[in-house]
Amino acid sequence: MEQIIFIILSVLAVVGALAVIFSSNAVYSVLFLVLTFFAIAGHFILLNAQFLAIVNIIVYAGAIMVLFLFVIMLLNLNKDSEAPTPALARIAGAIAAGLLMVTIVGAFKGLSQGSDVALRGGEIGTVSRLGQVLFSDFLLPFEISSVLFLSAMIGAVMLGKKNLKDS
Amino acid sequence: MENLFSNTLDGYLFLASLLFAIGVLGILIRRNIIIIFMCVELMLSAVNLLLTAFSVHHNDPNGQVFVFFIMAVAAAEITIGLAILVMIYRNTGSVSIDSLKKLKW
Amino acid sequence: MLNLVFLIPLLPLIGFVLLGVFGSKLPKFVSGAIACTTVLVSFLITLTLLGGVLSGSIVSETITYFDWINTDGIYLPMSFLIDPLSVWMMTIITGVGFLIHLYSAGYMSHDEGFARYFTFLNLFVFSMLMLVMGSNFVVMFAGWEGVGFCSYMLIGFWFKNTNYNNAAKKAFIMNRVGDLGFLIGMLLIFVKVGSLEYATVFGQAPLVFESGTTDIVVITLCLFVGAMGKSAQIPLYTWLPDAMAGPTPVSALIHAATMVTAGIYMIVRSNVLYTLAPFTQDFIMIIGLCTALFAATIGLVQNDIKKVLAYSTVSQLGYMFFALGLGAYTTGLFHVTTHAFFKALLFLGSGSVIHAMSGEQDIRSMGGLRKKLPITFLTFLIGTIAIAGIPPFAGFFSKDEILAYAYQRSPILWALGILGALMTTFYMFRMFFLTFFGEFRGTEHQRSHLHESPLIMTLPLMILSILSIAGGFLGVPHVLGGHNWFGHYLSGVAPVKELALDHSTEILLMSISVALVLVVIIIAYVIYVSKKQVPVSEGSTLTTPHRVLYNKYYIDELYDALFSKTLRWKSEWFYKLLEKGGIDSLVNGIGKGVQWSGKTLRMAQTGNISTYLFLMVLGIILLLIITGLLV
Amino acid sequence: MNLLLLTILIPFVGGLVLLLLKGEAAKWISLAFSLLTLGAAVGMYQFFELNEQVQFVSNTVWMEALGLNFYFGADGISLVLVLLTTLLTPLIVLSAFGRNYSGVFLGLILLMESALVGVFTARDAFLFYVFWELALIPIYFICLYWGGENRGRITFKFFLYTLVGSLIMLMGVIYLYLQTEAQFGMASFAWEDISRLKLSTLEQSWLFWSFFAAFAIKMPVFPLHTWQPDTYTNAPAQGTMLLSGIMLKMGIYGVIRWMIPVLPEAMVEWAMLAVVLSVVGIVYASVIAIQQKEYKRLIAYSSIAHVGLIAAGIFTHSVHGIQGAMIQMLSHGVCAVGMFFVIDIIMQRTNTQQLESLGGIRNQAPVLTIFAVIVMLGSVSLPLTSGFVGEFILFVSVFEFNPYLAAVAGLTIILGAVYMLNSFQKSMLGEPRPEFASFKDLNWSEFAVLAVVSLLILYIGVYPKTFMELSEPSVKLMLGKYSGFTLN
Repeated sequence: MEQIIFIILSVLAVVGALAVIFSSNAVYSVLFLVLTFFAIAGHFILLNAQFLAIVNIIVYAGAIMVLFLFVIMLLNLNKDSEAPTPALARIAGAIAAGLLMVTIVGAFKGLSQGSDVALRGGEIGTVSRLGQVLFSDFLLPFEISSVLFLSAMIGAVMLGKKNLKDS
Repeated sequence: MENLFSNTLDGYLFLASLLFAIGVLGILIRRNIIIIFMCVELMLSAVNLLLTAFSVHHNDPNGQVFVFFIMAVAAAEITIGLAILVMIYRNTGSVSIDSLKKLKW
Repeated sequence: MLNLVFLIPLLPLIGFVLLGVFGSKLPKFVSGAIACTTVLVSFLITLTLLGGVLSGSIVSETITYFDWINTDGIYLPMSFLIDPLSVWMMTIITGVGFLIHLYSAGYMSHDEGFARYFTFLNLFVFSMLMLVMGSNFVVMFAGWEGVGFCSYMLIGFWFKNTNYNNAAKKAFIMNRVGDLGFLIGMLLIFVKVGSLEYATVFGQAPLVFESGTTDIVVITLCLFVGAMGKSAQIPLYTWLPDAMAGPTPVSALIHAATMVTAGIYMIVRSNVLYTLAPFTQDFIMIIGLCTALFAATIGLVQNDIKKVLAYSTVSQLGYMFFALGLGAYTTGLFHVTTHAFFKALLFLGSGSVIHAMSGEQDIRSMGGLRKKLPITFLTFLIGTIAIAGIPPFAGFFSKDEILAYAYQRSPILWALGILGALMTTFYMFRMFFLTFFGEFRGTEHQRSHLHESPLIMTLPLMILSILSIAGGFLGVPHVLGGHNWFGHYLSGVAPVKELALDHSTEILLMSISVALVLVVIIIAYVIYVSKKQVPVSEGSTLTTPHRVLYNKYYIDELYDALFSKTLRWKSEWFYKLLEKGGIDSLVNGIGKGVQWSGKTLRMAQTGNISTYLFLMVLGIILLLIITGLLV
Repeated sequence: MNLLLLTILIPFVGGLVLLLLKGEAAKWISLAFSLLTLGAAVGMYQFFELNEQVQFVSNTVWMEALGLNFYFGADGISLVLVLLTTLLTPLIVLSAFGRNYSGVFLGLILLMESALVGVFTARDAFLFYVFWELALIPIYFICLYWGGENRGRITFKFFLYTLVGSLIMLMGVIYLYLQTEAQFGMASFAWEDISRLKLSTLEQSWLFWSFFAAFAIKMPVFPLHTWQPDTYTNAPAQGTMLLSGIMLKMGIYGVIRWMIPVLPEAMVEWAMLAVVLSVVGIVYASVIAIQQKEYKRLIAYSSIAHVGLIAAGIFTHSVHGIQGAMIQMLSHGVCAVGMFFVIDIIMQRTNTQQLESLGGIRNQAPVLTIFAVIVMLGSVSLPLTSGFVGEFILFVSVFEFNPYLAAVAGLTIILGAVYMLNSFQKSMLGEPRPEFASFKDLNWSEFAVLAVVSLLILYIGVYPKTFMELSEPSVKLMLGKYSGFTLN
């Protein structure tokens, strides 16, 4: 059962990902990426990482992707304005990406981390368990990340603002 | 072999590698900066998935905390990145990375 | 007596410092007085020393003043050695030196550099005294170089004239060539014996060196190279004739009486070493004889009064080395003494002539001067006879002694020696007759200025002519009823060589040489007085041998081509090819290479982000593969 | 307070003060500071005890974790060089009196003095390195801002050249540092620790060349000398005096202090090559000097020749060689300052340093000529001037090492006379030139500098004992030949 769900989710994720990079319209790409994120969220649930699954949907699929859509709309980029990549570059890219995958998989195999035991997350992925870890061991990084957000916010405002002289 | 297509650690390794490679492929063949950004997100997600899988494998919540932080940082990064993108578009009228050729001495 | 020794060199030094610092502000009279007085007082002190030596109260005293150089086995004190040899040389230096100082006060009285002249003359006396008084080789070397420097400054005394400056430079550099030999000789002695003190070196030498071994031969040859430079022997003699550019009293003091005899002094001083090296002795003998003959032939045709004297000096120095080479050290020094007297006299006499002729030095423009310059004429005549070797004048005794030793070695050497002596006689009398006899050949202007020199100049002439007459009696040989006083005087320092000729042979040799000399004088008289022959003027064609002689065998030109030009050429070549083209361009090439590679590698930075990304991915792949391989 | 630290600090403070000052007062203040420093150095001389001990020691922790200390101390060798530095600096400052230099210029000279004293007294290898590089900074600016034409390119070359050398040396220093940790269990840069390291011959050889690179470039030894003539020619006179008078002694000092005791086997093993290079340099530079047309460049080449002899002496690894080098360093320093100052005076008044367009100056300036002659005699090492003593002892050392090399090196006696007399004749002698009719003889400050230089030349030539007895025990210690004391 779990294996079937795993396969379905995996196919969804991979197809979504491929669609992201191959669709010519940026808006479609965004939507396919959302699909991929949902599939990954499904994987998180399968691994009993409930908290991450929710965060993934809210932050990634929700907030970030909406931001992407906003930008695309704002800049009116839904039409395909992209110059076609040369065929040679595409092939080279494909080979490079394929090589990368092979080497990564090979490297992991080399580490012989693999096992045939199906992964079933226990209690560690629950909100309460993660919350405990986050607010005890990782309190300081957590607080610092708020500073990061603040600076990102200010930075975005500063960058997005049109130059006063121009206006 | 069937391990690759099941919810074992090997399966997640394979899936994550595949997603990561697709992300890389996207970065290499696309010229649109927005798409490239999305591919970066895709690669991050692949890593997140792998981290979670290892976290479960080792029964250690730290891995998942890490994923949480990655998401937080990614969110901040995207904010800034998109703001820069808007600036670039305003200045060059294009979102193609080929419009940025000043990156040399 | 000995506690005043330090004053002997110090007084001229004080004179030098006083004149050097205040000279330009003092009146000429005061400068001259300072210079002469200091040397005179030194002379008087030296005379007391001489008295001490003669009375036997001083045999050999070393007086140490302070450590000059002292480090880890190199111990060179500033110390003086007072023994018959050094005292004798000091007497000549201060005595003749004083006379020449006195003469200079008159000779240079019209020169604007009067004080400067005496500054260096005093410094010269100081250096020369250091040379002979030092108790080790390095102090001698100090004086040795010091006199070279003074000679440089005095030859180039009239520094506005480039030729004079070149002559001065040539003298210094040629001396330096010799000095290098001297230095290497000293170093070799130091390495072998471990000391440079005379007492130690000469005491140890017979124990350290076996007679005729390479070490001792090399040492003595090196030292002799130094002597060649200083005493103008073949091949380092060409500076001496050029050195006549200096004021005439300088030529008398430095380039005739004292400095050029330093080489002979040095060899006599180190006679212990030379006796151990028969090969070097033969070498010295040959060089000396060659120089004597060679210089004499050149002297035959020279027309410059000072040049003739210069070549005669070179030739006489050759005689002295000839004597040393024969092992007759005391005889060599005896000839130094008599030569100092008559050659100083001749130079000063020629100075008097030049003075009267308003600077003219060419004997073709002189003539008939005996009436206008009677004292000069007389004293010059005495000097000429003395150098020709007619008894009982000084030159006869010393030269005859040399010839006797030569005959003892081989009659051929004796014959060659006689040949040299005859040539000397000929050119000296040629010059003498051309100058003082016949008609006056100069300009009207010069004729109207002809005058005898003042007393301050003639007085030294007279004193020196007395010495030239009587000087020979210091060493009357046994055959003439004497007992070679001079040889005995020096016997503590240098052994007197046995003269094993029987008396009749000796008498015969003397008679032959005197007779031949007289014949030559008559020939000269006939040619230059009776026939009134005058050497052809500049520009007219000469016969080939005459031309070769007149141009001094083209040795100067040869040296110029061989050394000066080569050196200049090498210098240019080193600078352009090796320095700029080789080493420096290599260094700059490294710099340029770095710049070039920077410029070239910069091209990899296309600025195209997709390229960067692609390369980055490739890099990651490579890294992973490498890690995979390593694990 | 420790006199040695005062000798470093007074010029340092003075230099900083002067960087802010302008106008005529700066000259007097800089002179005062340099004289104060001289006073401190003379004080050191007064209180110095004649033995091999390191005196005036001052040791303060700098970075404890790295074992770095502000460790200063002077033995005889250091003291001689400190005396040289502090003697020459007032002269150099005074030589700038008649020129239009700002307080910054004089300040840099004083900073340089401070760094040089630091180099000569640092007992800690890292501190030595720091001062070594520190000394490069003021002279860089002096050459860059006050140099002649092309100064940018030439100064850059000089800077890079010396920097490359010192970086190679730094690697050696770090290696030695790591070795102290391995051998004594405690990492240290102190000379006492480094000099008792036990190193294999191979290690020593590598270290030898790493140190040689830095020191040989600084001296400079053939064939690493090509930065030197350009730099000397282009630098302002005071810069040239600093460079040749004092700075090149850093290299020689470095060999004596950091190579001879630390790498005794390599010093013996590579002695032949080093001595041959030095001797080749002597002849090579002498020959090149003969045909030089610029006065300063000629003297620059002569400097290479003189230093070549010093280098040959120290690489013979003998007491004679080092003692000769010590006295010759003094002599060369004094003569170089005198010589370059004479040239500066001539250049200042005639606006040329081409030998061909000079001449007849003796007539206009007899006093200048007298001093020029004395300095020249020092340079051609006439006995009883300073040059002879050192040169003689050096010749002895090279001769003991190899007679043939000594004979070749001896050519410098002849060649030195050739180029010095040539240049003297071309510049000073001959018919007076009408264009130099207004050539003025020395003013008081120039007179003072040259008078002191001349007196020093004669003093060192007649009574070198003053300095030689200072350094002798330490030199023997460096060579491990001191009877009462052994290394470790």
